Amino acid sequence: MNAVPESAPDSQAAVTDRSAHLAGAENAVLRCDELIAGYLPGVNILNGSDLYVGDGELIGIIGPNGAGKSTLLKAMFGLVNIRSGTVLLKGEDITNMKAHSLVSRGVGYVPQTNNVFPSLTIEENLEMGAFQVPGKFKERFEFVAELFPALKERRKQRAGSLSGGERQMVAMARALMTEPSVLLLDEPSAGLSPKLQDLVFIQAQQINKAGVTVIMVEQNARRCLQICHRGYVLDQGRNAYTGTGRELAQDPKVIELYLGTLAKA
Amino acid sequence: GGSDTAAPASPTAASSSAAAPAAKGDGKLTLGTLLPQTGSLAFLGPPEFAGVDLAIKEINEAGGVLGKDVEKIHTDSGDTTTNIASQSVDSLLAQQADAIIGAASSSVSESVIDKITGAGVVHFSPANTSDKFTTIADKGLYFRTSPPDKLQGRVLGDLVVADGNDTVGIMAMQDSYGTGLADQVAKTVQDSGAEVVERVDYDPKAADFSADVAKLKAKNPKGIVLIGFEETAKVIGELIKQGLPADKHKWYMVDGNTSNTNYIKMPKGTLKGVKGTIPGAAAPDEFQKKLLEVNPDLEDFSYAPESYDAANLLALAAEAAKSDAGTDVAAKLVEVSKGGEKCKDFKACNELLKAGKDIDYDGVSGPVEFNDAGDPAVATIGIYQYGDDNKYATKALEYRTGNIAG
Amino acid sequence: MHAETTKEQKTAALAAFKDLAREPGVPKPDPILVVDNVVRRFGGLTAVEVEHVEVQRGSITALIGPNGAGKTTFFNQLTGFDTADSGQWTFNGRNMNGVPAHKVARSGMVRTFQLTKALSKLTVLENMRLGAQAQKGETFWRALVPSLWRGQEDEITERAEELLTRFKLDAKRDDFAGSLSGGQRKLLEMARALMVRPELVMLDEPMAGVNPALTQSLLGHVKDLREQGMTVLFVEHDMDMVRDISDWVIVMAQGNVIAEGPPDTIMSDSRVIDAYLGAHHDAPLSEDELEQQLHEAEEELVAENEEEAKK
Amino acid sequence: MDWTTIISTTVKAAIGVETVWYALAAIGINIHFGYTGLLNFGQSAFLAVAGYGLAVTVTVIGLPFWIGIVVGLAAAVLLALLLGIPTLRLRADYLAIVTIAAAEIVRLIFRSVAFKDVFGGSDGRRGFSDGFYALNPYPDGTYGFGWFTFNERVLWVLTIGWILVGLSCAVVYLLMKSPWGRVLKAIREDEDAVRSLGKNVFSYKMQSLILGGVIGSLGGFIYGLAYASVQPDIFGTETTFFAYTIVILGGAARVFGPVVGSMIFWVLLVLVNGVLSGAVQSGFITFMDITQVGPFRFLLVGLGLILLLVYRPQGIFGDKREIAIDAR
Amino acid sequence: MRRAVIAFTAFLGGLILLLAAPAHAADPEQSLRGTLKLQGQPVNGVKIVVTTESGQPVQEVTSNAQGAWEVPIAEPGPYKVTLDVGTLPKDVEVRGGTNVRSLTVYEGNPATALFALQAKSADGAPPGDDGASSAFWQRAAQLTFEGFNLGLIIALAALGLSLIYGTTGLTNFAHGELVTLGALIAYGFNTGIGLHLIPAAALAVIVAGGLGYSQDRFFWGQLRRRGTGIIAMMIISIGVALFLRYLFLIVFGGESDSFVQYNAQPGMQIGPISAAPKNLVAMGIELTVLVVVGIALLRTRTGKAARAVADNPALAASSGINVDRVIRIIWTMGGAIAGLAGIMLGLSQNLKFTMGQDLLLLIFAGVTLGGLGTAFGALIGSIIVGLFVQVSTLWIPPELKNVGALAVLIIVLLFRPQGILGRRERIG
Ligand SMILES: Nc1ncnc2c1ncn2[C@@H]1O[C@H](COP(=O)(O)OP(=O)(O)OP(=O)(O)O)[C@@H](O)[C@H]1O
Ligand SMILES: Nc1ncnc2c1ncn2[C@@H]1O[C@H](COP(=O)(O)OP(=O)(O)OP(=O)(O)O)[C@@H](O)[C@H]1O
Ligand SMILES: [Mg+2]
Ligand SMILES: [Mg+2]
Repeated sequence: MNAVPESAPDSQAAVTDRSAHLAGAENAVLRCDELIAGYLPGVNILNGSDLYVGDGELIGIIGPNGAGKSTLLKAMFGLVNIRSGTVLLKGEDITNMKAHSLVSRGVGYVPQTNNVFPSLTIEENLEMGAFQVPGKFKERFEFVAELFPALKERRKQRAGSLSGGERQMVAMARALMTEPSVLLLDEPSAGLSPKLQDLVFIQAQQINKAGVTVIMVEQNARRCLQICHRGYVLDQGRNAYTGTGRELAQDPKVIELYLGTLAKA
Repeated sequence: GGSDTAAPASPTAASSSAAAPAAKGDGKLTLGTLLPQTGSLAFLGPPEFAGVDLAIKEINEAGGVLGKDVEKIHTDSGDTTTNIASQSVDSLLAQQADAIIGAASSSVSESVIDKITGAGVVHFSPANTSDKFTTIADKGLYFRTSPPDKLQGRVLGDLVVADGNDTVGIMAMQDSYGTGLADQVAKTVQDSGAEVVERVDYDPKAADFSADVAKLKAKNPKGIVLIGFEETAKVIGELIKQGLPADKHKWYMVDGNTSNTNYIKMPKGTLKGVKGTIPGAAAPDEFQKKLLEVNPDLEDFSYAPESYDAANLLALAAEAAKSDAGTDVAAKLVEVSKGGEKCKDFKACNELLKAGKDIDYDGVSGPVEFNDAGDPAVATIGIYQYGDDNKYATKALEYRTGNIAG
Repeated sequence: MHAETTKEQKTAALAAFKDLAREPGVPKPDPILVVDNVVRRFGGLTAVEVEHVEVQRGSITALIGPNGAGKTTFFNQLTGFDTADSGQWTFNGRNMNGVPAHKVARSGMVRTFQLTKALSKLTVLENMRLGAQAQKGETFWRALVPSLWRGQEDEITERAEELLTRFKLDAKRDDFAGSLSGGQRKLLEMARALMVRPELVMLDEPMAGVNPALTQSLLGHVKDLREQGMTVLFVEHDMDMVRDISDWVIVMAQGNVIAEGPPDTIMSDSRVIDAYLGAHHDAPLSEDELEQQLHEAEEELVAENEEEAKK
Repeated sequence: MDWTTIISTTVKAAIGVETVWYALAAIGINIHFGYTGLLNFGQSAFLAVAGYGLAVTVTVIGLPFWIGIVVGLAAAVLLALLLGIPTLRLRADYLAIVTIAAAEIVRLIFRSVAFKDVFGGSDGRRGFSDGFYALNPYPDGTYGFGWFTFNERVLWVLTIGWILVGLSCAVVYLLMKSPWGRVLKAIREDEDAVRSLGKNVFSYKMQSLILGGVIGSLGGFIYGLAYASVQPDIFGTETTFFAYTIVILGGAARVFGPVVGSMIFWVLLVLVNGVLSGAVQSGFITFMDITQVGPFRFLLVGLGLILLLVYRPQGIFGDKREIAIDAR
Repeated sequence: MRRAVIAFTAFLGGLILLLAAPAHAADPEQSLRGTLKLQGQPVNGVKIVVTTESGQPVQEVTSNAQGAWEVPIAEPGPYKVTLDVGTLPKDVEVRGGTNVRSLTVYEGNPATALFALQAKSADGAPPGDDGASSAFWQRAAQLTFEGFNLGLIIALAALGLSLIYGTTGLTNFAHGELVTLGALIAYGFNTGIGLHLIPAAALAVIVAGGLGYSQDRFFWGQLRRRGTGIIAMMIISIGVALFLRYLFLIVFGGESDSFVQYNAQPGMQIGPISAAPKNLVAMGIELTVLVVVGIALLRTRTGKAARAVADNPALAASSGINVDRVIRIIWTMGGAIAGLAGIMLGLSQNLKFTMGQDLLLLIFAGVTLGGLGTAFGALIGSIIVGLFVQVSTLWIPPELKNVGALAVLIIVLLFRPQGILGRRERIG
């Protein structure tokens, strides 16, 4: 595991006590309580993470590499076995529910890696995105094609031959095909050109404005914290800090440990 | 196998000079079988087991050997691909088998002959045809009642020529049985003045035989000799499809595929007039009825007579030797097979033996006379002909008897 | 500019670049890599069509360009992982086209992969050790006699451990590489390439997905590489990083090199801004800008909706 | 039921000739598949060329035994080269099919009528083992105690066989601990990554193919010498499949996996047979007759294989973590 | 010495046999004989001279009204038989030219000497090169047809394999047994219940599909859920193959058998090809199924979902695809198609418990040649394999016909490592 923040999180943004979580989570759209999950038998990656998202909220999750951010998303989405704890979606218990049934409940997800179908064409990839609403394919396709014009030009190209950034576009576009009401994004901006990174953040914000609840994991932490309503800092499978985006972005501890000073220069 | 006198020329002489371990009979004759329950020859297993079972049943009904019932232990020889014969032999030897009847495949027999004869146990195959066994180092313990291919090949070859087929095509299964027989037929046919226009050795496991038949068809032979086992039904389907039916070309078959069960689903008259040769001095009809009493599910009867004879000969040899030890039995096997009063089953033969007479067992598969190498020396071949119902008449057209070696 | 990190090599590099023309394909005083007319087409698509480009020895050169510009494909051609349709290139004066990938690496030109290639069922440490060159124990016969390679192995291990600590992977050293997170894989990929001790290291988006705090500390390491005399060529979309460490920037778009120059010049180049950086190439957005952008976007959206309504 | 027989045959099977030569074949496969990730389904061809190399040299050409061994080994190396040049570029699953194909070609040629004069057709060749038994230091007789006895010939084969198994294991152990082995394991995971680190992947794969093939070919010698004959059909795909089964049983990429796997495999085969036929013979089992024991045994072997892999997919020695990494 | 013993024994045996079997006693020892015929008509009055090997005359005879002649031989051994060409009718000659036959007479058996007679033709030579080359082309045409015939059966079997491989990544070594299973079920309906083959086959395909479904529902699906790796699954499939194969052996027996109908159907001549009607119908069915399934996979939603699942099951699930359901559909189809392939194979060949296993290698070769996991690849690859198996016998002995097909597989992959329709993955 990564180095633990040496001092206990004691700055103003440090909120690891459960009461705050419980209070906030009351009417949450999606909430996780004390999740424990992992891949290998006997090794827990998540060690009791709490998280909630209110309706129409945009949540950012940041943290060092290997903290368990992706695992948290996967666990919520039924792709990693949850060992204990619960996940509730609009009050319904969805712990360990199959991913495809979550999709029909309006949850969308963009994985961090392996996020396209390599042997399918771009168009087919997007078709798969709209698998449960085939009727809407045309309309949605026009929508995402406008966002990423490169995709429309190449609609017949197999995703396996795309460049890293192009794949990332396909992955993002695929998730947008269903018009989800809750969207989980795992590092959507990674590998994209600055111009497109902007687009992704703006889009995330816009989608959110349109009423979609968004949870976003980002290593482009500063940008993420700028646009999100609230943020979580995850370390070693636990929430290390939570707070509003602005609070976290200005917390010196968070800056030192997780944000770095480079971008500030 | 090679007797000690015959062996020195063979390359394995060194190990054959060792005498077989001292015999240690326990008074009870135990016959082990090493026959295919699995593998590519699995279809040969049931008739062979039935042959042995029938013989032992009759032997025990007649009072057994040395006053005790003969015990049988059946094991699986598999085929060469599965490699379990050796384990089976281990278990037979551990259970004090005095003689082992098997294996069907020459290759399997070869792989275990050292082990069996090394333990002083008789190795008796009902089906091995490879000529290697004539000279193999076997300590005088290897015998076989296998169908005498050389004679059968000669008889069949002569039959083909006598029927006036001046051009002959041969379809032979590619193994030691098929190629051995095919060689003999081809030689006879050619010597007699007819021409073998095509010979196709086919892989019996092939998914289909159309190419093989097409090759034959290109030469349009008058007579077609089919040498193989039950896969012949597939070959026949192909012959008919490609326009070489039995009413335009004369077909000939051998003991491996002259069957009364394999072709009955074919349209009436498909095999009409087809001739086949089967070793044995009597129509197998009667014998097959008896086999069906032992195993009512039998569909194929290949090598059942040879297996039956093997068990009977072993029992008689044990009686003659008054011992059940492998080496003693082996020493008497040649004697009971020839030169004495003729008898046809264990009961009759045993009575003659008890009366102190020299006997000559004549089996279902033929007169079975062993030469010193443990190979059958004399045989009778019956020639049968198929009728409209795709079965062959129980009465043979003719029998031919002769020395196998020639 | 970052006076505190300016060291000997850096000054040398900067000096070398000082008087160069800011145009694509400009010759460098001491190029380690010279590329001519490399073309790679996939069906109708021309992924790479580079007329001429040179990489200065001992410098840190950034290769930037929009997604699908052909950067990775370009790397693939140079390192022997794909065969170019035409063109040729020299490394240290040696002609390298048609040379198989492993020979390219051995000659001192090592690349990392954008989509990481962790050796899943080897531990992190073994992954690292694999990178070391000229290992005695890697020839069959010598491998049979441990005493012949033990000493060297220990050295390698030591070096590997140092690097791992640097890349914050030391805690994971005995875990299977397959169990690493996305970012950790990136780190491992880069650390492993450094184990080769290449002359020229070609990093394909090394920091995408790596935590910014860690990125920052690793930049120092990359600069050290230059001090050790290594040449670094890297693809990156993180402009902060490009600005911070690169001495020279090459811009690709649609397979062509469209611009070259020092970072500051490049980032104010209008073509680059159009094709690549977009509206806010500089620094993160301030709150106001953000608001404004959002506003604009919203307006756009409204306009769109109206348009749609008209239809 | 005759438990002594069942136990004695079982114990003998555990160290018997089949165990030895299957173990050698499996050690070879373990190098190919377990360590290098080469899905070589043509292992039986290596056994075949070695066995036939020996047999043909001694019986057809008439050269001494030792030259036969050298020819056999050379044939295995040559086969590895011939097989490797076209196939080592292929993706794992393609390689599997191509190697099966190559092995079948080898077998079909050995058993063909066209080459009967050289290879002996479907009967194969025999009579080449005298040179080997001439070296036998054990005087004639039986060795062992009680029911646990072998004659001098078997004992000699077993001695040599187990020495070879031991040596092969030692070589595998040393190699796989070394940087050389590390490269192989890395190739198994991702060739391109290894290539990017300056290793000649093709050369290592070829070395692996040759090494595994040569060790497998030792199995071919043991088989040929123990049975004093070589026959083509033993070298079919079944042999390779069983060897794979053995590797997985023991645990892939474990030094002793193949050896233990081979012992377990043969013990199971013999034990099941013994118990089944015992039970049928003494009337405990009535739903089948004795001639069905053979097929039933293989049926149980199939079932056992399934259950073992379901409940212990990593094999006896395997590491569960490794399996979990790439679970799909 | 030894020979003497054998000879004596044989003599003794023969003697005793003669005494024992009166049927044979009537035969006068051994003889040389033959019948002379020209186009089915006996030729009489032709002189035949029999001598010993060294030329000692034995006897001369002339053929009788039936064209037959016979010379009793006292001593077994090699003899020479010469036909006196001068005594042949005008315009008649012995085919092949030589009029001497040397053959061995064995004790107690007749030996026949054959002189094939033919009319002297003007140019003397029987149909020469021309006939041979037309026979060659006719055979080539027949083999091409057979290649398609076999290739389509392989393709059908391969399609099932390819579907399952393509969707789950499982290299199913038990696929051969699924092929056998279909054939045996149809056989059961056909002979057991006595249904005509056509309804029996239809039923069997449905049952095979159902079994495919249950296999996944109760077995492979459970394994996936447990996270069993694909290599482990592959080995498990070897276990399943063993299990099923020997189950078939126990239930069905080791012999081969055939369906009640369409057995040994006579062929009809279509141009240079002879084909049984059942082959043509079967090929039609096979082609239809292949094309329909292939297109369905490319065009339908489920087909695309199947390919998506193949690529990345987790992502497929994230896209809202019910992965288990898709895999189950594929298994059902795969099972049904494999069953159909088995029935077609049984129709054109015979049924045996190893029938699928014997075809498996060719199936794999076809799938691989075409490119793993692509439906049309399986079709093209299999047909190439089928063609090579058959057509290569023009030049190589038929026993080695699989060698041709397998060699072509290796050669093609040498130039296209990803198979004919397969696509290379991008690096980096
Ligand atoms: N498939 C896996 N098998 C075993 N362990 C895994 C697996 N994936 C991740 N891990 C472990 O879980 C931990 C958390 O991984 P995760 O991917 O959630 O990190 P992350 O916070 O998303 O990091 P990053 O920012 O680098 O993507 C890592 O330390 C890694 O070791
Ligand atoms: N094997 C291939 N077949 C077809 N097109 C390909 C193939 N490989 C790459 N391309 C195309 O070539 C172009 C260049 O790809 P490349 O990966 O080099 O881009 P890149 O500059 O690295 O982009 P990114 O920044 O997104 O990684 C892309 O449009 C890609 O779709
Ligand atoms: Mg992550
Ligand atoms: Mg790229």
